[in-house]
Amino acid sequence: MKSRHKRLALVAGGVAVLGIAAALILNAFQSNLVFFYSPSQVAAHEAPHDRSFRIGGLVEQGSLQRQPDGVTVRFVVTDTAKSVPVLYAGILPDLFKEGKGVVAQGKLEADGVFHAREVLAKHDENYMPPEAADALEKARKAEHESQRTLVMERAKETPK
Amino acid sequence: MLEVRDLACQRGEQPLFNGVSFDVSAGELLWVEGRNGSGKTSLLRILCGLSPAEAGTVRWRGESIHDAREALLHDTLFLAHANGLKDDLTVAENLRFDARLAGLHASAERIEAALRACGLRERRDLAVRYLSQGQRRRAALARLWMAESRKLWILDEPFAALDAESVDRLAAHLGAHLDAGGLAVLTTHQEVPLPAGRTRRLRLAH
Amino acid sequence: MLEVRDLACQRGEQPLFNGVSFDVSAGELLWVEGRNGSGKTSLLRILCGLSPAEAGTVRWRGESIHDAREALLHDTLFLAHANGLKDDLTVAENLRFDARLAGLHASAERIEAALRACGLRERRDLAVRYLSQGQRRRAALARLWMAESRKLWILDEPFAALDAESVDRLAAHLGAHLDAGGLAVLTTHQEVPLPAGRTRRLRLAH
Amino acid sequence: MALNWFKYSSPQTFYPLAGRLIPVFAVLAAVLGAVGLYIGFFVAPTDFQQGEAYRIIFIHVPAAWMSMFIYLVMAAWAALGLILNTRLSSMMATALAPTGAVMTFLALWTGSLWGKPMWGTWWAWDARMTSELILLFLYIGFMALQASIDDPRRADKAGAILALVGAVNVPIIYFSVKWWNTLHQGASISVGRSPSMASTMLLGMLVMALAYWMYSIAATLMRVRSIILERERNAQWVRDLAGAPA
Amino acid sequence: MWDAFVAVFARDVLQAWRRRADWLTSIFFFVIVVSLFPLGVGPEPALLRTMAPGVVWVAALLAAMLSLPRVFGSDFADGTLEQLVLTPHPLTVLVLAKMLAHWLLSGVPLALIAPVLGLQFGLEGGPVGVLFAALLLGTPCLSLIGGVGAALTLGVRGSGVLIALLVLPLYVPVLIFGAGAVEATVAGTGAAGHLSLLAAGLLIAIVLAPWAIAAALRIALE
Amino acid sequence: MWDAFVAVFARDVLQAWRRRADWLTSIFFFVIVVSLFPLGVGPEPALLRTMAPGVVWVAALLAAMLSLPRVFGSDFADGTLEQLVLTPHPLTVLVLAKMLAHWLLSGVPLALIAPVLGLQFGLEGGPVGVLFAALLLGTPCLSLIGGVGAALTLGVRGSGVLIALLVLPLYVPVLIFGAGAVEATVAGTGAAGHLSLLAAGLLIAIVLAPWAIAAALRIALE
Amino acid sequence: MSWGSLDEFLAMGGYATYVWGSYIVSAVVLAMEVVLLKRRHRTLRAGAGRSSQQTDNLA
Ligand code: HEM
Ligand SMILES: Nc1ncnc2c1ncn2[C@@H]1O[C@H](COP(=O)(O)OP(=O)(O)OP(=O)(O)O)[C@@H](O)[C@H]1O
Ligand SMILES: Nc1ncnc2c1ncn2[C@@H]1O[C@H](COP(=O)(O)OP(=O)(O)OP(=O)(O)O)[C@@H](O)[C@H]1O
Ligand SMILES: [Mg+2]
Ligand SMILES: [Mg+2]
Repeated sequence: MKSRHKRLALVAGGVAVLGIAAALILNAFQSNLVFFYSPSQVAAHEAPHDRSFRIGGLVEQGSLQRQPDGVTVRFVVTDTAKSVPVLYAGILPDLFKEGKGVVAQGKLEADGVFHAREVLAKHDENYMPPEAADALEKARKAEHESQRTLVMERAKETPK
Repeated sequence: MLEVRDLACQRGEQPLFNGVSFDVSAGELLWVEGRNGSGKTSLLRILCGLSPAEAGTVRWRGESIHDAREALLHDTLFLAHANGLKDDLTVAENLRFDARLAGLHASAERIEAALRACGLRERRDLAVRYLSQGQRRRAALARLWMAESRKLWILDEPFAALDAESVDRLAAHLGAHLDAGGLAVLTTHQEVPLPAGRTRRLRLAH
Repeated sequence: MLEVRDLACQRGEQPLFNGVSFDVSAGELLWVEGRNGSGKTSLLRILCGLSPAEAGTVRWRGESIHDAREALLHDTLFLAHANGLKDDLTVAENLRFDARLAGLHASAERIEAALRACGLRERRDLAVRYLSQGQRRRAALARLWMAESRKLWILDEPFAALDAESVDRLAAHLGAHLDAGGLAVLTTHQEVPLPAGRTRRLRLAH
Repeated sequence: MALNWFKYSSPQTFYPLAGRLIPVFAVLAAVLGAVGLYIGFFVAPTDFQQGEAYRIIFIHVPAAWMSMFIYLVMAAWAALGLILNTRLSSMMATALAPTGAVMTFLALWTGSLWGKPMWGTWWAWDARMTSELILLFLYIGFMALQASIDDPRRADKAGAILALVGAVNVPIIYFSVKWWNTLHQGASISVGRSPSMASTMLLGMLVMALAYWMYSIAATLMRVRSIILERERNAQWVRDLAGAPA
Repeated sequence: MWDAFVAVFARDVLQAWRRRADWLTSIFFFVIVVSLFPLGVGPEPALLRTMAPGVVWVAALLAAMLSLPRVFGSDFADGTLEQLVLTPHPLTVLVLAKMLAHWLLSGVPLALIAPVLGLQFGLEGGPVGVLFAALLLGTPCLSLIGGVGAALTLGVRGSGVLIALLVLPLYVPVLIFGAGAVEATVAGTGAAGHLSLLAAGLLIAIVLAPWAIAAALRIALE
Repeated sequence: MWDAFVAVFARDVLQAWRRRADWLTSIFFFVIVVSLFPLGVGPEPALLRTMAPGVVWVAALLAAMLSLPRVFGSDFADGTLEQLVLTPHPLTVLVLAKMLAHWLLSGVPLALIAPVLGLQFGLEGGPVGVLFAALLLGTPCLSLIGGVGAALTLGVRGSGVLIALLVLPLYVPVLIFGAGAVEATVAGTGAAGHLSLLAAGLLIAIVLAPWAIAAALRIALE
Repeated sequence: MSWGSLDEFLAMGGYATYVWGSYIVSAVVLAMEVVLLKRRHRTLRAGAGRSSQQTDNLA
């Protein structure tokens, strides 16, 4: 009898502790545990200072410039709210395109330019034939320019 | 109080024993005999719930030991081939922790008395690693002198490595335990003066 | 052939024994007696050069064992409280490596014969970790059945954990060893049928 | 029905049953695989952003799904074996592990071959990939643990505990892309949202997933038959199999 | 029950004290592993500072792991484990006492020493404090998770390295969040998230690990 | 004597084969330890490349060390060590056989697998070859030096710290020259100097270590 | 979707290494698993036969 009470108390205690653990985990997702930071986070000084980190977002339309040396590129990473200019010398992945997702590793220098050492493409979970994509794009443009569905939206939402 | 029915045990691919049944009631001692490897140790471990049996039931105070494991543990003291002593602790320390853990009443005087009964008083502050083989066994056995609350003693070769004097002392103590209504199940290959009249034998033929 | 003079041994702060002297000649067995902790194991270890003595000399074939260590080792077989078996290897493997290492002649047939003599033939391919306590002791003792080249057997509690049948077998084998001109020094607390007439006793009083 | 269950939970009756089931699943796997590959290579269109490289999807996703699913099934069988002490459940757990490890390896391999052209890297230590790598180690640990315990009953129980402890990892793999922002993209298919994938692509992927599933079942049944033979090699019925063709 | 808890705990601590050489070695090992890196990698301060949290944590992982086989191994060999299982108290509670002792003797010293090592690597006050806190939260996880591995491999052929194989993958999250906490502080992004994940992991481990360990021990003794 | 050498060697190898899970896992251990560093330190390629030689060497050291207690520990516990000492053969020769077996089972596999790991860390062909050569020369040193430590730790209480103090400083040169050889190749200055120092160390260890180990074993048994 | 030619199919739009690397390794690994499983089962059946024959001989 007594030992049953003991065991019950142990189990109840265990469940309570697990509850606290769940609360802590939820709390943790309020803060930023991230593979990369968005330009908004960089602007809000949530990204690391004086240190290499990853920045993720979309390559802004029309921002890609190739430098005369042929290897160095400049582009702007944006999450539509804020944007950060990036400088990179090296091979770009095949999926690297204007308007598409990108994750760059490097350091934010004092001049406000992000000097990237590695650039990875991040794409979305949509798969469709090119014709369909074109059609979709046209329809969307016609509907409203401002309503662009953004690849990085989900990433932005995550911390919430 | 201890009822065993149709116990079977298998090790490796061969059955060790089959259909072992016996009863031990208060004040009785069961001497499990058998050649080396006949399954005595295996039987004892099944009795105190350390190993599962292939088949059969063990009942203690009328209840299966699987359902009433705690009741069994409250009443049982098991001594294995290994002594269960920490080499780095002294004899007295070993005894103290051991008793507290087992829920035995372990005041300093009782420990002192147990040590005296086992002839280890002079070694009480010596680390177990320095003891001789027989002294170690005695240290492990000292527990028996603090274990009146334990009705059922399960002892695997308790007389191993003991000198003649210690053997007699232990045999006498076993007698006292039975007198007080205790039970014991033990194995031994030696010829020892087990309490006459109250000792039953179980031979595991292999 | 084995001459011991005025041996003294100290453990901790107290002397264990002092002025122990004896001779063992070919065909003789010395039974070292004494209570637990009286220094039997310590004495045996000194005899085969594992521990140093406080004082005194041990001579084998007339030479001090410190000067002629190798000669002693060529002639000696020592069995300690511990069995000296590898848990992970099978009985046969243990025996084979052990014999080769000790420089004993270890053909497959001899190993087979030794195993049969110890009643371990059926367990020959079982890892030692699965053996029962007594079977382990037997496996350790199997060496004795391959050790005719060793004149001096030093055996610490060889009968421990053995069943009656194995005890008799070992005693008979000891007799054969003595008959062949061998020597043995052993300890035991059990009443065993040691070769009559050729057994001398040494009592370590403590 | 209940009776049936008990009947087939004995290795002796399960062995021939498995023998009869294997061809069924093997044929299903082959047919579905052929259809899936046909759809994947000849029906499904090029992807608008990844070009032909996306065709790795038809083997990456099934392997990744199976790697997680098999672990869960394995843990469930192991738990069942631990609680009910039924021999067959534990054998099923043991039989599932190597196939699970193979699936995990394939998910890692194909993922990394996919990542190089698309993301620009073979490997990144993001949550999805790291946790999938841990899954591989868990499978290997499970197998190594069981392999180093001689007594099969003990091996089963010890493995069961490890499998249960490791099961925490599976939801982490699955939800990692939701909880952290990873390099790996999110799920294309999830409950309550229409798939963000052209329907022929989706069809190809699902057919291939079914093929992998059938393959896993067939492979596991084959392995469990071997395990039954090993463990019951002294039972009379196994000896009676001697002359019979395998 | 409480009495038994204290008895187990006190015995383990006393034994460790008697064998203090053993656990001093594992602490020493920690210090040495960390100090070896500047020798191997070169003395550039920025590089060292970047590496510091990772190196300290990896060393802590390894040091915790090295002491694992002893936790139950010696009890198993000398027969005390059997006695433990045969007490009338819940085994989970006794196991918790053992793990507490293990943490006190292997985890806490690491947490205490790590700040000094962090300073040597050029970390500043803030990150060093977080390193300390993270280790204080993380090392008990290491002990508990490691305990499961140690119990599972008890009496198993070749247990030493098998433990590593079983336990290290489970250590990875602790490593990531532990090192992440320090790195986040250095980077100025705050370590709260990492630390609360570590705390959550610890709580989960406290509830689940003793159960798994107790089951594994019973199996080992069968 | 030769027969006894072979017997000891064969027994150890056979025992390891029986425990093959053990040394298979010891390779996994090595791999896992090396993979832990990117997790702790962060994934920057340049940083990883710089760290690679040091990390691989530290991991090799640990893997070798983990298996050390077993070399004599189990022989000591089960009494086979006594039997070894009581054979009429020179103990140094038997010890050498044990160490050879240990190296074959723990050192050689590491040397074989290290190049793959080096490639993962972004090292190129030349440095990877040197890494292999350096490990082939260095791991027997680790076995032999470690053997002295293992023998000294047997039985004698309170020696643990002393051993750590004695043995780890002896490991450090192996580590420095081993990692240095690879770094020198990366830097383009040639590894010949480092490698010949390693070879010299190995020869010295082969001569001195068996003697020291044999003496330590005798003491442990007294 | 139809491919212009076999070459075009094999080229996989320039991603041949990656696509075929994935597919071939997957096929080989899965096939190997099946082969090993079959072999294991076959030797076991054979072994079962042998051991029972042995007992027959003894009996
Ligand atoms: C080594 C690297 C990779 C690993 C370990 C990995 C692992 C996984 C896992 C475990 C899943 C199943 C989880 C889920 O269904 O959400 C998955 C799904 C998927 N992966 Fe990967 N992956 C890797 C690389 C890639 C790459 C490079 C791509 C594409 C460029 C990719 C595309 C996908 C897709 C499309 C899914 C299906 C998601 C869904 O529809 O649910 N993976 N991967
Ligand atoms: N895996 C196995 N395969 C075959 N036989 C096994 C296996 N494990 C144990 N055995 C056998 O089971 C028996 C166990 O016996 P147990 O230890 O109970 O004997 P015992 O009666 O206590 O003997 P002793 O008097 O020597 O202590 C031994 O004969 C042993 O050889
Ligand atoms: N450091 C020490 N301090 C005090 N006494 C010690 C120390 N080391 C050993 N001893 C004592 O020395 C004796 C060693 O005895 P030994 O092992 O030789 O006895 P034994 O005659 O073989 O006994 P048994 O019959 O029990 O095997 C024991 O009494 C032991 O308590
Ligand atoms: Mg027994
Ligand atoms: Mg003695």
